[in-house]
Amino acid sequence: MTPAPSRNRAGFTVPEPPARPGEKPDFSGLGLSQDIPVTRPDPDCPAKDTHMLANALIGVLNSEHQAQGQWDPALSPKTLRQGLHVMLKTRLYDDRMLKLQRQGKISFYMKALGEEAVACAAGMALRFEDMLFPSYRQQGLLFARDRDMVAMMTHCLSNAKDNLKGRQLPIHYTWKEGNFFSISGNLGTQFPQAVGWAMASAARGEDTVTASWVGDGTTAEGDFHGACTLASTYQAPVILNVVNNQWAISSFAGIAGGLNATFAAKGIGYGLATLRVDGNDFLAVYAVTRWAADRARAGHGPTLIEHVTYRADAHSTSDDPSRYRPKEEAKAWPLGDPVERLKSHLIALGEWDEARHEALTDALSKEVLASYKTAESYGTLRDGPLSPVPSMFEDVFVGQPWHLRRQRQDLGV
Amino acid sequence: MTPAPSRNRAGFTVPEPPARPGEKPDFSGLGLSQDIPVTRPDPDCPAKDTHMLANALIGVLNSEHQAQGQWDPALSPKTLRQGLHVMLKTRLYDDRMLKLQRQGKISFYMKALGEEAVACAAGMALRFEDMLFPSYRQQGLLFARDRDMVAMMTHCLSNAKDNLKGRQLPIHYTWKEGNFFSISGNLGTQFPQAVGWAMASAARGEDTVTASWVGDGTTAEGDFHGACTLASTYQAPVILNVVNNQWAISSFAGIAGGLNATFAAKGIGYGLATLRVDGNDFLAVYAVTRWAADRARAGHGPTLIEHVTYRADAHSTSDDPSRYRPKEEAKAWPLGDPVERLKSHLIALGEWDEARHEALTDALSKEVLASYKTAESYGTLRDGPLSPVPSMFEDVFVGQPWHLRRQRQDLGV
Amino acid sequence: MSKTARMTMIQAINSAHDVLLERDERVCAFGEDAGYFGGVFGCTQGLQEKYGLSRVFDTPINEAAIVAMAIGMAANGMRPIAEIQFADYIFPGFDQIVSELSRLRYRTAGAFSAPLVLRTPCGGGIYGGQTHSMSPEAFFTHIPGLVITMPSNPYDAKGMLIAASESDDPVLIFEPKRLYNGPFDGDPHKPALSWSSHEKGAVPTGHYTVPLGKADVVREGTALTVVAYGTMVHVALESAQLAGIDAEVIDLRTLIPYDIETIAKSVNKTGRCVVLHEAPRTSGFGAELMAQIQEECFYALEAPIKRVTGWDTPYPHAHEWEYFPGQTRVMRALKETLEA
Amino acid sequence: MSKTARMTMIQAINSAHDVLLERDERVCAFGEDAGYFGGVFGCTQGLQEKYGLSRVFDTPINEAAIVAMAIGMAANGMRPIAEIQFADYIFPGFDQIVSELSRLRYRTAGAFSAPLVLRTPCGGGIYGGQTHSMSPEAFFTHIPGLVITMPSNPYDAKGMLIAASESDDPVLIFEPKRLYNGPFDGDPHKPALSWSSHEKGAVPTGHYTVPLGKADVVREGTALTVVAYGTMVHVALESAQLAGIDAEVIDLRTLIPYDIETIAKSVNKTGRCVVLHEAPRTSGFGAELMAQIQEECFYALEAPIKRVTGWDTPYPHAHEWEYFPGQTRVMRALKETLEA
Ligand SMILES: Cc1ncc(C[n+]2csc(CCOP(=O)(O)OP(=O)(O)O)c2C)c(N)n1
Ligand SMILES: Cc1ncc(C[n+]2csc(CCOP(=O)(O)OP(=O)(O)O)c2C)c(N)n1
Ligand SMILES: [Mg+2]
Ligand SMILES: [Mg+2]
Repeated sequence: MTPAPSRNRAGFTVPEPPARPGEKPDFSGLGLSQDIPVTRPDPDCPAKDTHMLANALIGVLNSEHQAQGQWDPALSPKTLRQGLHVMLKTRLYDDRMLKLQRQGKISFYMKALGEEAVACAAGMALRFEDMLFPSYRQQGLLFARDRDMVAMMTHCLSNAKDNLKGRQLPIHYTWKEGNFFSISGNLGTQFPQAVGWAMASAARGEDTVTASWVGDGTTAEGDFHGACTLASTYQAPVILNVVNNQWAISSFAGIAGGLNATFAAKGIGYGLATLRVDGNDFLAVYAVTRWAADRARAGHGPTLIEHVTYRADAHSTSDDPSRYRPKEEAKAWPLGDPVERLKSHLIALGEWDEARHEALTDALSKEVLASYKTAESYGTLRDGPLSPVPSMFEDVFVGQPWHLRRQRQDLGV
Repeated sequence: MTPAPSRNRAGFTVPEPPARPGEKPDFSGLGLSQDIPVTRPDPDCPAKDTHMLANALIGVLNSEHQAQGQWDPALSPKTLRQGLHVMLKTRLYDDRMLKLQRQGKISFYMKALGEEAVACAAGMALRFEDMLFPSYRQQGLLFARDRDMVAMMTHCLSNAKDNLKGRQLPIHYTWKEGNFFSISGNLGTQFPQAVGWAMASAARGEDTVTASWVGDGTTAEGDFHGACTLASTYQAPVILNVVNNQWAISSFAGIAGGLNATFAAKGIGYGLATLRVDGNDFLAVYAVTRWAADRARAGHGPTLIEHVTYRADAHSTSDDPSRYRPKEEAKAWPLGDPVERLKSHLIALGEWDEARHEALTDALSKEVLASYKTAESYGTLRDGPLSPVPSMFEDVFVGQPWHLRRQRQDLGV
Repeated sequence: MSKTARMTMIQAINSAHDVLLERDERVCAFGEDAGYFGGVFGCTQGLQEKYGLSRVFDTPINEAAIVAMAIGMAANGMRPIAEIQFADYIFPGFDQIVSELSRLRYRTAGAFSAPLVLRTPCGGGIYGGQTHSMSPEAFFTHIPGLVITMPSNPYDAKGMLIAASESDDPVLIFEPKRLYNGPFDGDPHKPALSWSSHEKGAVPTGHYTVPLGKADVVREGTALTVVAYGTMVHVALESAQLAGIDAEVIDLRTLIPYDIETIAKSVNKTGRCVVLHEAPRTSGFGAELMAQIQEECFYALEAPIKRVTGWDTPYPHAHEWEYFPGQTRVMRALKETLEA
Repeated sequence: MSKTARMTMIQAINSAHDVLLERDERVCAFGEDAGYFGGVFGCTQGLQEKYGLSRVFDTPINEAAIVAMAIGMAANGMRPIAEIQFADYIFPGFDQIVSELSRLRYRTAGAFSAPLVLRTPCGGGIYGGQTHSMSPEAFFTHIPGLVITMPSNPYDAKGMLIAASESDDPVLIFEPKRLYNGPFDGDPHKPALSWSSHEKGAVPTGHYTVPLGKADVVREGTALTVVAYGTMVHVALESAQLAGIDAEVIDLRTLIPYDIETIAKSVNKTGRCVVLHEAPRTSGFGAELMAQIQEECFYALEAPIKRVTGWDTPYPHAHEWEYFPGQTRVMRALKETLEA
């Protein structure tokens, strides 16, 4: 029946999150649970065989802290402990860096609190030769690849040892030797670049895979669409990850269209393989990443993965989330905390205990602090030493054309 | 089973069309047929109830020229004859304009041959107050709204009576009084603008609907994604049409990712209502447009429609399709010709015959020719008269700032 | 004229929105985080609560879509004011601005137009690194059909935003974020200044406009002319003061169409001119000003026109103050021009 | 040096691709319709057949994605040459160019770079209307980190494309489409000229380079200096001839970094200068040249530097020849500058 034409009095809709400051957190609308087992197609299946997974939630760890179902990657206790180590290291590093920012030692910082599994598990599931095009919240990849922490800190301090010569805002890491691309401040730009990188690898017949990450909010950018289109057309060996941590800065995922479809479902329209995973479940993230990597490596093309997680702290040190969401939201998050969940799993396996956990925390805290002492000894943004001033005019071009030479001279350096 | 990691020897894929010049046209891969009846959900249904239609093909006219199935709009013979009239007018207009371009009377032209139903049926199914944001191949909308043909031609001639003062390439019509937005030469830009227009209408509580059109190739642009995202987030009363005529210029729909999913399926990831229709079936296009308009008008939000059709002639007068596709492709197109199909339907209904068809063709040809004579009497691009030269400096701004005044004076006008 | 109050530039911009939303129901405001939160700098804070969700709202993170939506709305009778969160992020929307916004009136011979305002914070001085520091105004000055502005103080910021929204032309407003909370004279080592004691921090609470296209001679002088806009106006004033040079300082305010009359009158008087901007030097807006001034005032010029600008590099993070065209460099240019 | 053959600009560009694809397996070429069809102007015609689908191929219609894909490939060791079908359509890719391509080497302190070539046909004179006629080069000259070029003839077009592809910097090449099939001196009423009888239509069939950053003095003279590039070089030559003025005409060829030495030397000699471009006047690249020339040559200048340019309007369809800075306007400027 055709509805009677009526005045569209509703105007347009502006979506609102379920709860604002002072209100009770409410994630019931998301229908999330840790206990639904989901089937696992073969990584060489036709893309359409994965499309039902765009609306599911792939999980391994259930609420009893047991690994279950077809997606269980069956990791050794050693690997699991390594995962815990990497996530905890990320978290403790973040904590320290936040403090430093508060003390004015670094100009800016962004934490990954609550979503460490997304980067750490992916970093471990991929090969070292696989290329990473992260956004600013995947520092966990660096820890997974055992990046020298002092080097990370000297970058954030913008001091004379910063491998980026003080040119970039903190946390915009570059680590070429670690196959970690440069982080841009511009959202989403790296997504289609990653496809280009993957195509070049494929053209040379290499079996490396390229992976990239964007946030839920960033999926709205044109570059997200460009990347999916390129990946689809050329069937590039690329893994396109959407980290749906529920929030952009102050705007919730609904402003990016997230109330009307999952972010994984966007892949359906490009014929990409699509997976939606519990992003706070280390094992599940590991499993889907490995699945997508195997698929790409074997020449079966790209995968879009949505990681459902929650940004448990502020967007950045410039943000104050208490102004736009209930303070208790992180605690109410139905998928829990990734560190706690992996820890509980290891304990349930008999492969971990509180004492070891405390010891690890302690050791890592000390490592972070010692690293910082070293890094700071090379200088800080405020007090220097910085990269020499003339370096400011380098690397714009390979050489230094006359106008830059003159400008350098004009500055008297 | 995880496939054994192997060297990705395939490189990346560059899709190729089924047939190139000299080869046999082959559309079997598209799985198109005129005879599959498809169910019709209510226009106020949840968007997801339409998602199976993204992979179907909504049709009304079967190969026996009968209207069938739930989507039959049950149009009166008069309306059907009007549809035939409008499509034929479009076609004859196109033919004439092509000749004029070949004679050097106009600088450029683009025909809609073979896909007239897409614009003509939509134009008739919408209300006159509904706003249109077309691409360059929906001239049929103008005929459906009975735009003065002389005015269309004076525009294409860029003469002194051109309502656009000679500023635009031919066929980039603007007709404000007809609620027909300006056509841009830049692909896809109008798609998100249409959403903004629709939001303004909705904000005022009007019950008009806004419709926009892009081609299959254009779906790759970031603006396509921007439009779908805006439409989804704000649930704007907008109809987003993709005219999949199988070709961009020389690149086939596969280069836009069309081998891996339908274009309608792109709507799924935004939670839009999605319909895929036989674009050469006047009745079906009419029906889906009305469905989407009813839905939007009643406040139930946006719809993405893919019209499956075939661009039977060159991309534009600058193009030579024989260089990249078989000459006989149009004839092999499984969904036939929209004019022929509606004509046959009317004949089957006993509401039309060859003699009337010939008479109509004759009358329209004469109308086109007479209009052209009149239009040409107002001038041509080559011989003038054109809009007065000083008009070139107008409408950049509301007023004429000093720099433009000086430039005009500098030109001595 | 209504009451005045002391306002920061942020408060003044907020107040302009408030006045406009109140007076004209066609006005709406949106942008990334501009709705509930009120913008990352607070320029639209409190306005969603006051005017409702459909007048002040958040947008998806797609600057092209933001501009396009604004165009569609403006063409359909509304008066949108869209915020681009940082000027560095305006480029995904560049095509909609160049190819669509700027030309709509022209290509439709006046049938359609898009009278809207795009506001965006620009400039460095907050250790924002290369992606939170750009001054991209010059790109936009090369696009026929756009009014381009950059206010340097709360009074102008409010008056120009109201004028922009009431204008029938599309207007871009670049807001130097370093000035949001106080004037900045180019010396990062001084304690932060505040608008509360600045003449231009006294802002009428109600409706008023500052005309577009009119420069402001903020310091009269005879020795030479300094043409500046945005943050550099304050640097110019302080540098002239410190150097003890009787400079005439012009705050351009509107870049397109620029106030050639005021500039030419001044340069014809002083015979010397220095142009300042924070943006990179090559093909910066200073080049246009210099080109036009030398055409206009050639026979009055006693020295080459100099420019002091950002360097032709991305805006570096650590070397912010070596990049920023501060007092030392400005003073040197003033002296050299005076002595040339 | 290898054999030469008569080539149009299109053939020369095609030949450059061919040489590059043949010599260096890292080179690939792509763009909308650039694969099977060989580009809407034929610049890559026949190359997919010769080098295969994965070296020369079609892209989706998304200029941002084209640039981004090229960046990713270049960063990963390839040497992509991407075609943007018309310069008017480069703007969806503007963000990737400004924010990414131009800064990759800088922001990574040299760890990553994207040595690629973006080619795109620009300019009017073919009744292309506002969306097939733009000369947007000035926008790009304001972006630190890009080499910007515009050849004016087949010899340079090939040699510069090879040099660009072999350069480790990202290079943009704006190709004046009006010159593709023959030189054009600004008189649309004359029969079309052909490259076959033009000195610069003789092109080596093999590998050679034309250095980037070097202007070409295409006519020596003492009365005044004309700085031009692209189509305007031919207009300048013909106008000087017709006006009987002993002009020195400089074909800039590379806009960034521009050859200030050659320009300054000439202006210091002649004392007079006219700058030409087809793009709109305000903030066009002419402004930069004028600003720098007056800084550099102030004391040698005997007259204001003049510019002859397109108007500050979109490129109109019907009034193409009233828009185009043709011989009449150029001659007048030459005379006025000479007599000033
Ligand atoms: C092109 C662009 N627009 C806007 C911004 C400002 N900005 C930085 S982060 C951010 C929110 C991103 O949210 P999301 O993609 O969900 O990532 P998350 O921070 O949650 O990881 C915004 C709007 C930017 N950096 N780049
Ligand atoms: C932004 C932009 N890029 C490229 C072009 C050049 N161009 C004009 S039409 C066209 C093909 C469009 O194909 P499609 O969207 O399928 O529409 P159709 O012509 O088939 O109706 C191209 C590439 C353009 N006009 N705008
Ligand atoms: Mg997020
Ligand atoms: Mg098409």
